[in-house]
Amino acid sequence: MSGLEGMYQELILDHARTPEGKGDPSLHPFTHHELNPSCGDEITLGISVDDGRISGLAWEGDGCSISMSSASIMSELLDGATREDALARIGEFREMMRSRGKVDPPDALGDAAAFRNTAKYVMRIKCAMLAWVALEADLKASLAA
Amino acid sequence: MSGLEGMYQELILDHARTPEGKGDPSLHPFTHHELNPSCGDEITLGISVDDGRISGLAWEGDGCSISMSSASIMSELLDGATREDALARIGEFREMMRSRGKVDPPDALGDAAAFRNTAKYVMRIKCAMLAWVALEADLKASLAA
Amino acid sequence: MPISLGSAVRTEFPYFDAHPGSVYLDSGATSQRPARVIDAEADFVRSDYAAVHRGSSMATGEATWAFENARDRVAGFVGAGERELVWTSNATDALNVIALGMADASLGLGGDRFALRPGDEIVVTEAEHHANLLPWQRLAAKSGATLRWVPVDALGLWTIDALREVVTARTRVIAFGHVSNVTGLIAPVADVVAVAREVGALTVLDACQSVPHMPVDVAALGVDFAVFSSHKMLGPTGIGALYGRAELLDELPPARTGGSMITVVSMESAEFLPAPHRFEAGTQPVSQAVGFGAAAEYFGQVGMDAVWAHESELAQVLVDTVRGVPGVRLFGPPAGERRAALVSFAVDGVHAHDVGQFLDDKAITVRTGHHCAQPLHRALGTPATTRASASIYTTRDDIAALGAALSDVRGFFGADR
Amino acid sequence: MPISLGSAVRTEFPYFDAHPGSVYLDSGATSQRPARVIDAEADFVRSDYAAVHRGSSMATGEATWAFENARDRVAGFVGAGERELVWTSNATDALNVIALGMADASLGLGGDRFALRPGDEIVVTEAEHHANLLPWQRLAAKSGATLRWVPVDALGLWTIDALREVVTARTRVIAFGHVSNVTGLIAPVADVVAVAREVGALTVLDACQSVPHMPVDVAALGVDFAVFSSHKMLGPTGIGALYGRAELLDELPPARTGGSMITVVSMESAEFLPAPHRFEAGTQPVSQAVGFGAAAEYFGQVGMDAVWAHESELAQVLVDTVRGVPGVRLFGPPAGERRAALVSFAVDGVHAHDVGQFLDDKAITVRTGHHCAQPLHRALGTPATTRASASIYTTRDDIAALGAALSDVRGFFGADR
Ligand SMILES: Cc1ncc(COP(=O)(O)O)c(C=O)c1O
Ligand SMILES: Cc1ncc(COP(=O)(O)O)c(C=O)c1O
Repeated sequence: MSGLEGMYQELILDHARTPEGKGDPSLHPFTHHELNPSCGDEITLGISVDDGRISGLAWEGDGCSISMSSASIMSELLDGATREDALARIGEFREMMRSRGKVDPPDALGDAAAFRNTAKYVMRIKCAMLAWVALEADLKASLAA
Repeated sequence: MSGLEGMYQELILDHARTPEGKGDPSLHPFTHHELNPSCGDEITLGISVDDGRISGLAWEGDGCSISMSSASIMSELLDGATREDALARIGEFREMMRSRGKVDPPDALGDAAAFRNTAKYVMRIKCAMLAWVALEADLKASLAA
Repeated sequence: MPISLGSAVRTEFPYFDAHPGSVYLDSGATSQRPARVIDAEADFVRSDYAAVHRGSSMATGEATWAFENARDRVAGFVGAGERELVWTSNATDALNVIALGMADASLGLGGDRFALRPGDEIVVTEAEHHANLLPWQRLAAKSGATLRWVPVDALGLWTIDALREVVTARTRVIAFGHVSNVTGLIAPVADVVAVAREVGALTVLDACQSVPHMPVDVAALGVDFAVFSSHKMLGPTGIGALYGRAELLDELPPARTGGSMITVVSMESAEFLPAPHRFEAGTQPVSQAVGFGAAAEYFGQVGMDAVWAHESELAQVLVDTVRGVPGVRLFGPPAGERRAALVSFAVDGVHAHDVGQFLDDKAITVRTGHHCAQPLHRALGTPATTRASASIYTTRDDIAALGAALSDVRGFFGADR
Repeated sequence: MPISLGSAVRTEFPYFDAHPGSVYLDSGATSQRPARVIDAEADFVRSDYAAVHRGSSMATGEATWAFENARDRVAGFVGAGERELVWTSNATDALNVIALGMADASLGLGGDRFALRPGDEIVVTEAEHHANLLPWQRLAAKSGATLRWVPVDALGLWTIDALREVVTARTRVIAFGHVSNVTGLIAPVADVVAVAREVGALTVLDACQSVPHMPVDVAALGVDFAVFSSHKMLGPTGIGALYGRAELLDELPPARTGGSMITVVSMESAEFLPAPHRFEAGTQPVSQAVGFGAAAEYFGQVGMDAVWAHESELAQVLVDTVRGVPGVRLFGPPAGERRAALVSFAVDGVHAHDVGQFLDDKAITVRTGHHCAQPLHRALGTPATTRASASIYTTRDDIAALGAALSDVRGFFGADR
């Protein structure tokens, strides 16, 4: 699998074309806007939290296929997760990306493991991280609330 | 004659030790202060002009042996000269210095020809020029008056 | 001979040895450097390096000579006088030197002719690089002046007529790019200068994208200030240049202060040197100046007429190539019009970053994003474009490779499904 | 081992190959560079060079990595966090970034905690380099604050007690040199920081003459800001560094604006990135950062404890040597006291320029003049001094050569007649 095919696996392109979790973030109490200033990719992600669990999630955004598919795959993986689990996954995802793909993704990351190849491209790490950073901010806000 | 002995000829060192033309510049109608900011050398040179001729000249200053001896030798050479001659000598002196010593000094420069060796040291050209630039400013002011 | 410039000079650029088969189409962002430029700097550092303009030693003398000689070369290359060229850290810094100096003047720190007052106007275009926009926004905020701008159309183009409508008797500065780094549009400099003179406004030319590609004579153009960067013209990073007419530079307050730019300093006040040194506070980019001078000399030897002949042909090849790919929208001047060898485009259904990544995989380096021109991209209706830009070493083959790869992009990403 | 540092490392510096037998005692002005620093930069330029932080290509990725990795190295070398180190064009520029940012804050352009008002005070010492004086003079002029200073004695020295007398409850900034570039005095940083904290003033440390010569940990010192220059620490010209505590840097307004330091830009306004990027407008000194990083790495390998051991011994040798020459007056701390390896002196009856020229003729490079410290020289009672300064490659033989030549100066100029 060449670098390019590894990065743009069919799974990723599918999610980019028909993303999960798209919706109106403002319907949820915790929302966060995240921007990648170097390319203009942006996402606004809203969540509801009940009993320490993500009970609702919606996002809107504009960006490259990596940032959009990453938001989609994350939504599928973490909608309904406990706050604890979600934060753990975000940490694991960040570690995989920061290691530039050297750290083996744990099984718990599910389809998100597909971004391991993206991690080799330093300029794209922020694209893949965009939605995860937004979710982290929402979760922290929900903790403080 | 090594570079150093060429530069610091006995003539130059003598003038530096017992300079000609030192006096109170403010006794003359045309005065100019000139500073070499890179080293702090400075001179204030005053002249009187009668009938198109330098009829009096005095300077005070502080600086290295090159700037001080150059003021002294210039005073000796140009006190009493016509404005025209003085400006011509200033031009010739500048040309000799700017050429980094390559241009042969004309006989009219007299002892000032001794600075030809200084011209090879680019950082010292301004030292040698200091008094001459001040005199040029005075002469121009006297023309405008 | 012109069109052979690309491959003929390529062997002089070590980058292409290190990356055989690679296609570098990002010279608009930064250019590669010929060996002689790299060597001129490294040789200087190895054997002639010493403090400049300070002290009296021979070493200092030699280094100062090399440094000032480089200034003469770069100044001569753009038609500036020796006192009219100030070293800066890049073109952005050069624009800030002007705008910050005018802000100081507006606060009453000298240089009265540069003072702006509420009601005064600064005019830019909507196509400007952020470097030629933000410093003016800040100057407006500090002085109470108003920032006005010439709008662009959906292709990113502005016209002299539109500029005339924006300029008024209160316009004090007109700042504009000589060549747009997004559209490749060449500004009608003579017309802008004429408009500025009518109202007594200063002209500031962002010449970043023109000086490396076409003959530029700042005095003949008649602008008051101009800026450009070494790293876009085969020279080192870490140095740029500000041109200003000597009488203006002697009066503009120096925003950045420190050593080597003063005459007399007390604890309470300081007096400044005349231009250019009054703007050069602290130890200067000495070896970078030597490299910059070598780059100007190299361009001088090739001849800017030859460079421009080469690049204006490549410009049309670029336009034809990119326009020929289905699903690709090209911005900037229409085919056949005079323009620089730089094209920005959008691929329907594929984000610019993905386009860039795809090309990168084919060893084609382009630039993706807003190219430091967000307002312009808002007018283009897309947050990001892909840009291919040429230089002296660019060949028709490079552009053909771009065309071939572009044809596969939409298929790869399934954008044509 | 410490004292052998000089000759042991000398072969690594091409300058000494190019100038065999030459004595370089002007490292306080600018240092020579080891081959590995020159090569690190040249290799990067030859093969890895591309735009940084813009676009998505692999080339950009690699260049960005090299650039940010260099930042980590330099930051780590002085104990700064990765977000706490800003590239500037030199140390002078770094000081201006602080002072100009505070001027913007004072005008209401953000960063309220940095705003100065009439009656507020800025404190410096009379020993400061112009780079650490003029920016504060200008800030005072713009904001209405008052500039106050700690006086020096006839040897050029100031004391913490004198500083305590100058600082008041209105003091907002204390800016001071870590090591004087004229006297070699080492400032009592911990005491100054304590005084500053008592009154809630910010501390700005000019670390130009300390970072290249002794272990410096800015976090441990507790200063708020610090600045230093690459070219004085074996690295390239064209780059310097500003350290600031992250929470301060995130709030200080960026005086210089342009591309690569923003998040969202419209024609009317702009938002800025967090530190360090908010201060890095336009294309950065990319290859210079790589060279600067290599210099920091080199110092790290040698070990700053070893460097300081070497240089504090040389300092005493310098003092003893120069004091031993009849008719020579030495400024700075008396013999035996802790000090940096840098001495400034006056030769009775011979102007500093003539001393420098005489030494130059003997292939000894020193610095003559006011060393960008006119007020200090006024206190010393002489407009110019001669300065000899050491670095890692300086040997006892260098200093012996200086001593021998100095003994002949007065005779040559007939000053002893
Ligand atoms: C103490 C001190 N501060 C500031 C500077 C200015 O450094 P730079 O010229 O690199 O900006 C110097 C060097 O000239 C210095 O010695
Ligand atoms: C048109 C234009 N202006 C200004 C700049 C800024 O140049 P620099 O980044 O070298 O300061 C650039 C390049 O990025 C440019 O293309």
